[in-house]
Amino acid sequence: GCTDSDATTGSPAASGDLRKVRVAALPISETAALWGGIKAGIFRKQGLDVEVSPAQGGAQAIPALINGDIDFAIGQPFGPFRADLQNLGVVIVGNYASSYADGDDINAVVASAKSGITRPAQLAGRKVSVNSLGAAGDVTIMAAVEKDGGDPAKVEFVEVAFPDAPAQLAAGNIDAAWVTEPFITQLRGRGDRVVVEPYQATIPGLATLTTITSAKLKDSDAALVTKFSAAMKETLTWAGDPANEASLRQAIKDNLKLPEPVADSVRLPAFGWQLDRAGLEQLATLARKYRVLDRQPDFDRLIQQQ
Amino acid sequence: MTARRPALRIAANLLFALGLPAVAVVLWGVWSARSDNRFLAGPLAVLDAFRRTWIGPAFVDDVLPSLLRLALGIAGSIVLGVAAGIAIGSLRRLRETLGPLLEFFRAIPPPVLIPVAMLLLGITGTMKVVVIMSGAIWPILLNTIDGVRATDSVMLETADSYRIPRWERLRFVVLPAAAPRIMTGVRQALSVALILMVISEMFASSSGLGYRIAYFQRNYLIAEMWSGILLLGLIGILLAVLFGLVERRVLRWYQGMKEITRA
Amino acid sequence: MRKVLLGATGLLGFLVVWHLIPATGLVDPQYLPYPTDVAARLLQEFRDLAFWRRLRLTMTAWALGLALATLAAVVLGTAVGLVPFLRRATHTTVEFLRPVPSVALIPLAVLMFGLQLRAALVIVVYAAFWQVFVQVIYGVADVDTVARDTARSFGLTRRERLRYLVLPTALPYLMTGVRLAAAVALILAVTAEMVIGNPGLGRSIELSRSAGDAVGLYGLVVVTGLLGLLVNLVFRLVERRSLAWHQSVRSEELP
Amino acid sequence: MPDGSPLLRVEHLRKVYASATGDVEAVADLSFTMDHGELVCIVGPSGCGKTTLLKCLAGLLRPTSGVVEMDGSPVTGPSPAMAVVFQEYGRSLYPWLTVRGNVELPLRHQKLSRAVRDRTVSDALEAVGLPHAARSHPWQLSGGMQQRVAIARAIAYRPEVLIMDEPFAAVDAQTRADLEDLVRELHLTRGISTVFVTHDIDESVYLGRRVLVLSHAPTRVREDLVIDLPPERDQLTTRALPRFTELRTRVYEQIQRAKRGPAEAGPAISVG
Amino acid sequence: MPDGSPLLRVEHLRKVYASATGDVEAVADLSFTMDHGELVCIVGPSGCGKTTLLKCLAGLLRPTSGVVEMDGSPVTGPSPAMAVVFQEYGRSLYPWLTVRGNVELPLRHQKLSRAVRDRTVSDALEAVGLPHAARSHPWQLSGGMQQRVAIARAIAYRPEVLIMDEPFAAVDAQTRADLEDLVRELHLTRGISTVFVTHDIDESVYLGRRVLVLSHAPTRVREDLVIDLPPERDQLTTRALPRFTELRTRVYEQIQRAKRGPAEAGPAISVG
Ligand SMILES: Nc1ncnc2c1ncn2[C@@H]1O[C@H](COP(=O)(O)OP(=O)(O)OP(=O)(O)O)[C@@H](O)[C@H]1O
Ligand SMILES: Nc1ncnc2c1ncn2[C@@H]1O[C@H](COP(=O)(O)OP(=O)(O)OP(=O)(O)O)[C@@H](O)[C@H]1O
Ligand SMILES: [Mg+2]
Ligand SMILES: [Mg+2]
Repeated sequence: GCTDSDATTGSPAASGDLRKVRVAALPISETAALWGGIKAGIFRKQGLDVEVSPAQGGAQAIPALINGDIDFAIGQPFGPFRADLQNLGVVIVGNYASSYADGDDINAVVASAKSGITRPAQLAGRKVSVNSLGAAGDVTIMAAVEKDGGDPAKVEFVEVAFPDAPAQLAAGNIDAAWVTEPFITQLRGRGDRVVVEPYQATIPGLATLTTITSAKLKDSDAALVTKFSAAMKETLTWAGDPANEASLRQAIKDNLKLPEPVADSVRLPAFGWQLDRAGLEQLATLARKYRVLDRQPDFDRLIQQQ
Repeated sequence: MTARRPALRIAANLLFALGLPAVAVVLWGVWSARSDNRFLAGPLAVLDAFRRTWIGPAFVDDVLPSLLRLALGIAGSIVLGVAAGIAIGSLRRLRETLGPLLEFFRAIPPPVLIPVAMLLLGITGTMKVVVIMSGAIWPILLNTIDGVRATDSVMLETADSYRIPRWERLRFVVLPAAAPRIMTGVRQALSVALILMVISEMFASSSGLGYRIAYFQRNYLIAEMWSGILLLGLIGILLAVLFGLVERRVLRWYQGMKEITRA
Repeated sequence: MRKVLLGATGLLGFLVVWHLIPATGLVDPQYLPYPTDVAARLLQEFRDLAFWRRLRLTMTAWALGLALATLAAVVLGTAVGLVPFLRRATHTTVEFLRPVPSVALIPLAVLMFGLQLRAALVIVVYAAFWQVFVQVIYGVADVDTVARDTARSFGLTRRERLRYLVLPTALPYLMTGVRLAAAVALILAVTAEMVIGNPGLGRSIELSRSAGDAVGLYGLVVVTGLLGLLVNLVFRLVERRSLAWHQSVRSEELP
Repeated sequence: MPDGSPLLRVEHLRKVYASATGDVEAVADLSFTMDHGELVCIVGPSGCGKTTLLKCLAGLLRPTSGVVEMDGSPVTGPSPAMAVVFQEYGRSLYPWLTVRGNVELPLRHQKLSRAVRDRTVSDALEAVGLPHAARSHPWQLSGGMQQRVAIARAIAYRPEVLIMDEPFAAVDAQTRADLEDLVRELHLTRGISTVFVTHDIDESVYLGRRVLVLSHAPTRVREDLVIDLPPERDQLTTRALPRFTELRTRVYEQIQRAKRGPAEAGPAISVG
Repeated sequence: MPDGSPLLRVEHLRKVYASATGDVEAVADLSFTMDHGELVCIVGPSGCGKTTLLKCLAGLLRPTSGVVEMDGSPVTGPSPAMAVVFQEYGRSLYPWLTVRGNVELPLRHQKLSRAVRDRTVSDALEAVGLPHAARSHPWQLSGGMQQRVAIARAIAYRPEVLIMDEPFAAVDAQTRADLEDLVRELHLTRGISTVFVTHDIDESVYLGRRVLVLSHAPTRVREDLVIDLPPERDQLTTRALPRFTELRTRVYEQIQRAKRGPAEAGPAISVG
């Protein structure tokens, strides 16, 4: 007999006069809140029919945003920072997910057991992988190293995608890797050691994902932005409620290929609509300090909390 | 047929070489000036970015190592591609054994091969050279196989009837007969190699031309990104010129025979 | 029959080597799974309608892209190859554009066409076009001088010369070009889905990858390889029919 | 067809092949005229420039200097009224077409009905003795058969001017005699003007109304001989005429002299 | 070289070309033997299977059935003692090599000193009258010159057995006569056994010690004629002998009959 694994994901039939909205989001477990919110009908209540486009990071999402092909994007804050520095006309209208100010965080630097690294300062002079150079990962790691008394300039960063990092770590091609869930759990289970949780160590509760739109859309269709923001706010609150965790995990299973046990155990971030502007400004300051950015973005223009 | 005076001929060549690009640049300038799209940098901005980005230490740090890997990749592809192509083209049994396997590998996207290559070879220059070869070898291999198989039957019978030994038959009959096809393949391989050099550096890298382009792209440094693509194009032209010189030597008989030079 | 057997031997040899890499501990089986596991997963996938739907999407992008690229390359390549003026005038531009990596053009394509199939299509067409274009230019130049004189002296019209002289001469080159382009188009169709995220096999590969699901990932990689094999088989068949007169096909029939 | 003016006028024709290894002067200074409906045979030593001359006549090669005129206007490209049988017959047939396709190809743009075209092709193949090979490909034929296909193609084209470069080199004596009579018949009944290059001296005398003897390369016209044999010729009786023998001896002597000229040494007979 | 046994023995040779459009039986049933040092000329209608026979003798083509033996052992592949001049001379020369390179290529693996090799090549080119063309490429030569290069290559190879397929088809009468004498001289002084296909009946009688007349395809031996002319021959006197005329008439008749045989119709003379 044949199966059809897509059958469950079919979006509920759009009724009558819903406004079509295209949102770009990464295909990662964090997006569960959005998927869950859509399925729970929160967006439909606002008259929105949301279609999620799985863009791979800001490099693709922001051009599509500017081009008007998509209306909103969920992405890491460095994307809009860079875009703002180039006057591309994007605005952050709200938060989406943040790291945890205490307890286990959602990303961490993990060192292989044989490297002998236990403290951030020891990362100096070693090969450390991040998924994307010149973004929140290496900036906060450098800050953490410096805080621990190491020389941040000596850390040798290489770019390895999260999914490839465990293998490279095992092969000894890198000494430590900055990874997210589910890889932290996977590596821990293998006996590798968490060296530092760089977000928590430098800017506790730093935003990992924000909601972005184009300035043009915000000016031309303020009503849509308002409606979407309201729905997002509700969605994120909904997702933050422990009572809804089962729905969230179900959304992961529906949309991602994670094995069941992983989907059930993967650590979810703190969802919330309210932006922590101070944290973002601090991140930009650190980025300037380590010459990842050469200027500060214009935060008054960039951040327009709805 | 062409102008007799060398000065005139050089001028004509220059005009041909630069005519269309000049027109394209003008059109580009007009277009980018009239469009308010931030993703289309104008020619002047790109030129300025080019000067800022690539002239100076970046050339030594990023471009030269990339070029070295590129050269190694191309050389490796040619040697391996031609050798394997001749073997596969002339040995039917081998062709039938390896054929499906090669087709299988040919269809696998390099981005998914890079993690495997990394696992087996580490994050090293060798890995990148291997990735370059994994793409650039195909045009050479396929063209060599087809070229060898298309060798005129009377020419082969002549070689057989004079009992020309294997090695000489290869060197003086099969290789030259396949040379026009091989050169077609090499020409294609050059640009494929350049593309794969970029792709190999877009993953798991922290320096190199490809890394730079990916970096600019991610950071919306639009003019810089286009300047990187401009540099790639220029490298492409340089490779084409070098290739043209080699080709003219290698295929002199062919071009004479086909009156290509006189056409 | 013998041919199929030999080809199967080749593939079998490869599978053995593949199996040995994790078995000898060269690479942890967690990252490079055993072929048997991959095969098992594939069988499971084959029973999933969603898999076939994605396959259809990918193959649609592939076929459309390849067809467009081939058409454009044959027309432009023939024109450029036959008219010396065009060849000289376009030479630098062509050499400039050819090495521009299609992957680097993805943002531009997205900018112009959004996160849509069309963006992926542009990338596929761009990459596949050059493969055919170069072959056609060389093929067109390969016309035998006596054969050309014959056509001219019998007053064949331009169209007839194209149809009956230039095209058959360039056909072997064109076939090679299309076979190269078919693989490149497949690669780019998959890669574009991986990067742009339009639905298809590529997106599934990316999903497996980000989930750390090596078995699923290699299963899909094997599927792309098998697709390439299949595509090539079809082209071989076409080639045998259309190039029956050609030395390379003829010589196959000798004892 | 203005009857007063000559069909072909060649004046001070010169052709130099430019090549990387040095220029080769193939034709030095050649002048002759040919009337409508004439059959001119051209003979000359191997490599003297006959093919080069024919290519210039056919508009396939541009002379380095001099004039080639057809019907009073300069030849700048191939004329539709002309058909050429090339010396390299093997390469002038298209391997991707069948024998029938090869013969039919030049007829495609002539406005003929399908039936007429088919008849023409069949007749031409019949005339060269190859009706049974119509569906073969050229590479399935013997050398002589290929050459006959090339001849059939030229005949089927029904040209006003027929240019043939050693067209019977690869066929046996009997076929050759038959084909010679075929050319003469086409010439007589259809009034086709013919330029015919051959190495066979008897053939040139038997066929021609005129024989042009060329000198060795760089070539000039060494002798322009009118063949005053009766127009009705026959393989047995004509060749037995004393005048035939006289003419053939004359051509033979001229060629021998052309060959032994000062510029090119003939083949040496002894081998180390 | 065992003198008792024949050099070549062909028995019940049959060759069928298999092709998509149907099988073609080129050689039906052919038997003959040839002794060491003989010069056998083969004549037969165009397309009768002469080239096919030669290729079987040279080990380039596998017979469908029957025996081809050389020096008592079956021929399975090309023998080092043999040199072949192909009918398609144009395609048998390598365009990427110069004339000199083409002639030299088969000598490379013979253990000759550089000087001897150079001499051999120069002598061979001299013998065919092409010393000045050594540095040209084949495509810069006329048809006849190309054919002579192919002949020079075979001569320079110094084979024991020389197989020539219409080698003089593209050269002029005078050169042809010279080359004929060259072949006879090689045959007489060096004792080279020669198989010589020609369409020129006079040539076959002048050259051969034996003439094999083949029937039309599928071919058989129609006549095996011993040429009882004196071994010392001369272009003028030999050809004037009454016996020469007798023999040539005889061959001519045989060919004509071979041609007009029931299976294949000869060329029809009339053209619609
Ligand atoms: N493409 C070429 N490049 C250079 N030289 C050439 C070329 N074609 C012919 N020649 C030279 O021009 C001369 C005349 O050649 P052509 O082919 O006209 O002779 P031909 O009279 O037809 O001889 P044949 O009877 O042997 O066919 C020869 O010396 C030849 O070497
Ligand atoms: N490759 C082939 N495939 C099919 N048939 C062939 C092939 N080669 C030759 N033949 C056929 O075999 C027969 C004999 O050909 P062959 O070339 O031996 O003739 P030949 O005696 O050399 O003729 P010619 O004097 O015209 O050169 C012909 O009928 C030809 O059509
Ligand atoms: Mg000639
Ligand atoms: Mg033959």
